Amino acid sequence: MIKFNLFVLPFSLGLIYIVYSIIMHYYRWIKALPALDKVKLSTGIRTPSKVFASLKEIFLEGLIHRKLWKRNPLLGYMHMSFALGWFLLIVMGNLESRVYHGAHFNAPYYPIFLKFFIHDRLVLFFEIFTVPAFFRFMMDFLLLFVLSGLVLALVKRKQSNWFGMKQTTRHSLFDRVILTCLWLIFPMRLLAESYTAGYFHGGGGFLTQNLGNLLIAVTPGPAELIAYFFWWSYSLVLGLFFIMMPYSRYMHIPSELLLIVFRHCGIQPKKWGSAFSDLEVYSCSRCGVCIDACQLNFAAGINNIQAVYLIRGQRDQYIPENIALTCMLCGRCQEVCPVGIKVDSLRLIKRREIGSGQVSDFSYIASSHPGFADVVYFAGCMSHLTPSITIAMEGLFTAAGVNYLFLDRDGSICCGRPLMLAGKDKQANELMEFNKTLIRQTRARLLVTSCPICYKIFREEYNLPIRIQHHSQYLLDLVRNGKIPLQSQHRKVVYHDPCDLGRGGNIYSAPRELLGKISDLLPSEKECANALCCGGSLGLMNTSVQSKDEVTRNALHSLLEHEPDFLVTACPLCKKTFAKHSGTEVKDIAEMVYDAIP
Amino acid sequence: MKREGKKLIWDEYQKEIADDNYFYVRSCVRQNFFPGAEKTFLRYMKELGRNVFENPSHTTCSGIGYHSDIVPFETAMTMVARQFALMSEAGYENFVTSCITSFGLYSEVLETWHHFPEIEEKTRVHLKNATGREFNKPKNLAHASDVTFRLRKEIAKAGKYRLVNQITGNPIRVVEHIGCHYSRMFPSKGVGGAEYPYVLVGMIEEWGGEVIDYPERRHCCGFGFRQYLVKANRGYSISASKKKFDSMKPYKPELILTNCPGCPMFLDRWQYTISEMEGTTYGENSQGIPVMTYEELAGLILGYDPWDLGLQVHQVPVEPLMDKIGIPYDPEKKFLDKDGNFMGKPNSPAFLKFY
Amino acid sequence: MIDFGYTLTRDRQLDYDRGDFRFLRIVRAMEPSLDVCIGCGSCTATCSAGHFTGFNIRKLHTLIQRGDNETIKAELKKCMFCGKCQLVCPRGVNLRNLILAMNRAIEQLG
Amino acid sequence: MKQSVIVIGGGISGMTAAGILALQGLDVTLLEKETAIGGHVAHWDRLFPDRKKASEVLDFAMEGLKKVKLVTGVTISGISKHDDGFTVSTSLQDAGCGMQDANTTQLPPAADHDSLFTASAILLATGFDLFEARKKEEYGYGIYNNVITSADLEKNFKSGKAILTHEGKVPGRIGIVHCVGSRDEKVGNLYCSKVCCVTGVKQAIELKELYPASEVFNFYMDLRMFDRHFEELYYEAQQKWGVSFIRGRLSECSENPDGSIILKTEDTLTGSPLKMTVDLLVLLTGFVPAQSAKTICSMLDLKTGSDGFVNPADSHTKNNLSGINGVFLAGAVKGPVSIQEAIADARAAAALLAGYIKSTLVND
Repeated sequence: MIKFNLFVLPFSLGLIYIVYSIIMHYYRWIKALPALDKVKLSTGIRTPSKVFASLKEIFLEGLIHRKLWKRNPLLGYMHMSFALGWFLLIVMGNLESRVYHGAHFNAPYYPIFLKFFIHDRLVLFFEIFTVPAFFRFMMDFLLLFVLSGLVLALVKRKQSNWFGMKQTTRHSLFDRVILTCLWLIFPMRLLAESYTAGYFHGGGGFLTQNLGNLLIAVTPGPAELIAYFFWWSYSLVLGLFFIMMPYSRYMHIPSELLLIVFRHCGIQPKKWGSAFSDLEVYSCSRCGVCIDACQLNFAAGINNIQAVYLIRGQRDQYIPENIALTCMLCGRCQEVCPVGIKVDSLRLIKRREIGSGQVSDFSYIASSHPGFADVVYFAGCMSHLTPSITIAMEGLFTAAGVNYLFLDRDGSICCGRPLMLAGKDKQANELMEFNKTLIRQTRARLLVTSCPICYKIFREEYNLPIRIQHHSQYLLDLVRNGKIPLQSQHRKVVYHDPCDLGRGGNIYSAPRELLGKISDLLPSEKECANALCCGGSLGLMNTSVQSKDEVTRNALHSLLEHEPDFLVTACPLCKKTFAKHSGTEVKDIAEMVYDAIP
Repeated sequence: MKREGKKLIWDEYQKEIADDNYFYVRSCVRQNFFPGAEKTFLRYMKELGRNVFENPSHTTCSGIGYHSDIVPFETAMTMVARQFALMSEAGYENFVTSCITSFGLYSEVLETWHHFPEIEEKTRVHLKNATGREFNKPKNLAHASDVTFRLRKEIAKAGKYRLVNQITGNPIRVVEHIGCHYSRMFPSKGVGGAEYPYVLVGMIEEWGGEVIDYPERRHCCGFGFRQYLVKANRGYSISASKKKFDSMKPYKPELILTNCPGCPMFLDRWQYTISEMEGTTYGENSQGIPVMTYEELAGLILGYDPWDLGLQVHQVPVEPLMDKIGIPYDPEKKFLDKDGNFMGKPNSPAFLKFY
Repeated sequence: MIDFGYTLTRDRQLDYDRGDFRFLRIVRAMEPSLDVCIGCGSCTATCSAGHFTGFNIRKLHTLIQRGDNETIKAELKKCMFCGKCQLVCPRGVNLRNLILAMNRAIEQLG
Repeated sequence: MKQSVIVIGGGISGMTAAGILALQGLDVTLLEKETAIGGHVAHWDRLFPDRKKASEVLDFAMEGLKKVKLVTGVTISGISKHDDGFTVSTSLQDAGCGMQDANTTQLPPAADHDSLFTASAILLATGFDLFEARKKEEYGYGIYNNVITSADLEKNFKSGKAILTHEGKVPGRIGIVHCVGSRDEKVGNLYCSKVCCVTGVKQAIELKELYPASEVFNFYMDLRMFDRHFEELYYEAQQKWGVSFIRGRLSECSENPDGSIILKTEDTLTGSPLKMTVDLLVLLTGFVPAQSAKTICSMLDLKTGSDGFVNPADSHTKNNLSGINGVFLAGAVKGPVSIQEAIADARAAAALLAGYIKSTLVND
């Protein structure tokens, strides 16, 4: 016969509600998957390696919070104490309840409120090695573990910099209410268990028993009633928490689990709002790590448009337009996101909603046959504003004896990515078709571009049957094959990773290897995946020149720390943007290589 | 509007106008456009005791050809020289033109000769070779409207009517339109200059009317030789006139007074054409805004029979205006020729109310 | 109505007093930097679309400031949105957002 | 004998130069045709580009004049040059000719009879006249009630009177026309008056400050923001105050029945003729050579350029020298200058003149 008391009702109702709610959400997300993704999911969960990988990630990221540990141990510990601590409390509590109750099936509330029902005096220090005492010790230990996290969370509100965070998310009123519930759960449990243990002089562990004895001693009044009040409170905050959870950011806990599974099954983000993007939105814990990563925040003081606010807006079904448009799409936030949410694609979805209806008409483009060549060179619109790059590239093609064709010598038909960044994919496709025809007509086997913006879209959207390289890769190949003789100038250089080449194209080593051959490459504070955006991003729609200048100056400050002779980048837009504010000469990697020909 | 300001400008542009003994040259086109106008000028000049001489062998000044890029300037100067020769031969020194474009051309030629005496000499040689004639330059060059302006007070004094609405007692609201070639090229050659010409204003005010200014007052009437003479370009011509009508409409003008051959023609006829093109009419009761030459108006003021003035060939009927002023006329005689025979009557237009 | 063989021509004059400034209000609210244009024309000169056609972005946003929105409706579609214009603007006019804003105005007002 | 100097012209240039010369211990007489000194600056409210009060600039110049003999209300009736200097005869200005400025509190003593002055050197600082806007007939100044000049507007600012239309309404739309009487062959002035552009921008801002809800349009051919902070002021006018700029010269204007003004111009940036109604039209009138300077120039046989302004001996190296020994030039007598430039130029002229008096460096 399972024991029962009225106060378990709030918890039980809450639990029923949350379980129902999670099942409904899961059902909705899975049902909304496109057919192909459903197939991926059903095969994925039957593939042991994928299941194992999912579980591993769930353990490492969901419970241990590995990424946060890497970021800041205190932050990692705080999150781990909550997640792992609570998880273990539930597991341990269940096991402990079985000690007292042999049945295979327990009422769900029973382990949670076990100490209300069981308060024998078994605990003595010398009895520590008995099974119940072990559990009592463990349960108190875990409670202390969670409470330590709670203390840290309170400290973080005031001293976020200790946790490696300059700014934390500004929460809404509802968020604060449920946060209070969450924070109250464990103190309530502590007080309820302690009073009970103190009143009955037993049943508690090293923490609850001693605290209970102390509390009974110092607080007058009917201890039994006080204990009962706290049990009610404990149940109520738990119940409240569960009922509010589906509407709150804490829904990220169950959502992230499914997201991890989805990802391991190979389900990809879509161009439009989908089950996947919805799941990503629910998986955001609003930890606020993205806020610190955002240059618009720390360099330009724009602090209301970061990923966390975009996602929150998405969940609230209302995203102010400036949140969608004010973003450089540099990818730094998604690089640091502990949940791995592809924020840029979420933002682009919103931009497509804004921009897709607008019509374009490119019927004026009449293309003639470009001619034939082995290598087709597409400089890109921006390179026309930095002629030193195209001159260097033409010089290098000639020096290497390459049969090349400068496709956009007389001005480009834009690659289409700027349109895409504004959410105008359909319009971009029109331009892409023009360019594809031109590129195919050349019968070239290789497409080289000087612009990372073009490079990214050529790679990801064009579906060209030929090889595509950014000139940093191509030049490295030429050098490796001995087509271009080089002589190091031994000038100190710092390399800036363009967003679309680095985070966007995953090209980090080629430019560095190339620069290593011709100069003395200095390290910089933030490089590779952590590299800063130059501030000139075409993704940024509606920000003042002054704000962009702030971003540029801030990035330059970091890049020029070691006083290089040249600031080298591999993007015409970065070059032009930096040149505006840089006291150090800014060069493209192609210029560097061209200058290094003896 | 500060009248004193305008007066200051008018004072700056005073020109000398001879008082008597004029050698008169006619316009090529006016006798077709407004057949009574020149005749009326000669009539009131005579009645006011002025001597005006005409030589039937005078020709076009060729200004219309010159401004249409058909006649070269050398030819035009020689033509002008011949007119001056006729004047000299008749013993006159005061040259009066009926046509604004002629007036402009004579001014331009005289100005050219003034600055380039060698061109004058060359023209004398051309004229001598071609016709055997010689000439003196006129002592005074005036447009017939200048002369009428000079006599405006005498006309008012001798006049039977004033530009006043008999019923309300209010002055008739008149917009004036000056031909482009009157003072645009040489502001000092026109009474009142180019921006606020006084020549017609003076008459209107002297005769009792009220002049109203409107935004497109300076805009071309729409003749603009190249625009009208080539049919394909006539859309520009009519559009220019329409711009003026639209602009003057809110000021409720009751009469448009002009001093150029082309302007009254187009301001009058285009009102009909516009109405037939798009149904738009101007003026009270869709009757159009009457358009008159200064000679016709002077004739009305002096109490001449409107049908002697040729008002029956106006497109926009003048009868409502005459009713307002209280000028009697016999509608029965409107379409009788000078011998009393019926000339025929035009059909009524679709939109413009015909009297 | 009679066909005379010629017709009234459309007046090329911009009548500011009859201008439709609803476009301008939307655009200016979205991108106030519109106001600091000095008409230098560098945006138009560098324009990728302008390389192929008579597309004149400088003139388009000047026209909406004069209350003429008809030209922009016909012309704005030609923009490829590459952003070169913005890169050369000496006054820092945020041209890409300006174009988005003009597109928005067209969407909203038809 | 070589101790006295006559400064002709009591505008900001003359005042500044006289002050510096007095500081050098010279006996300085300042002759002014008006009954008060201060010149055009005395009628101005605030100055570009920093909106400094014109009266503060004048007060500063006044400070230097304590030891200067001020003779106002006189015209120069003759100048004769002799071996050790000049004799200048003056006659009383006809009563009522002077523009008495009620706001000028410091009224220097006016001369009460014709007199003779001798000096070893003369500084000519006769300044300029404002272009008479009436001459640009098609703009309707003096004819249309709601057409005023920049100088009229400035006087209104200075007097603190509300800037209203003739009909007494707050002007909802205001046009400011640049280059009135400048860069215009039609009035015989080919030169640029230089300061009108920035004045137009300054006044546009001031009008917007007064009436934020009103629209202000500047009609310009070029905006010549030549000096420090001018371009920034232009930027501020656009960005902060929403002043609009339309590139196109006003061709003509006319009056509506309600007294508002219709402007016709070409918006050259769109290539279309443009028509606009404004409630108030401000004409930025430029510089013309001072009428009073013409007689003095003929007395001294000074050379003027085709623009009518006095030519210095050399436009680069001797730009304060007249080419006549002992006659120096300062300020707008040589052509359009800003107040800042006039002050600097007057100081330079005074320095050269003092040197001349002390028979040192300059001896042309």
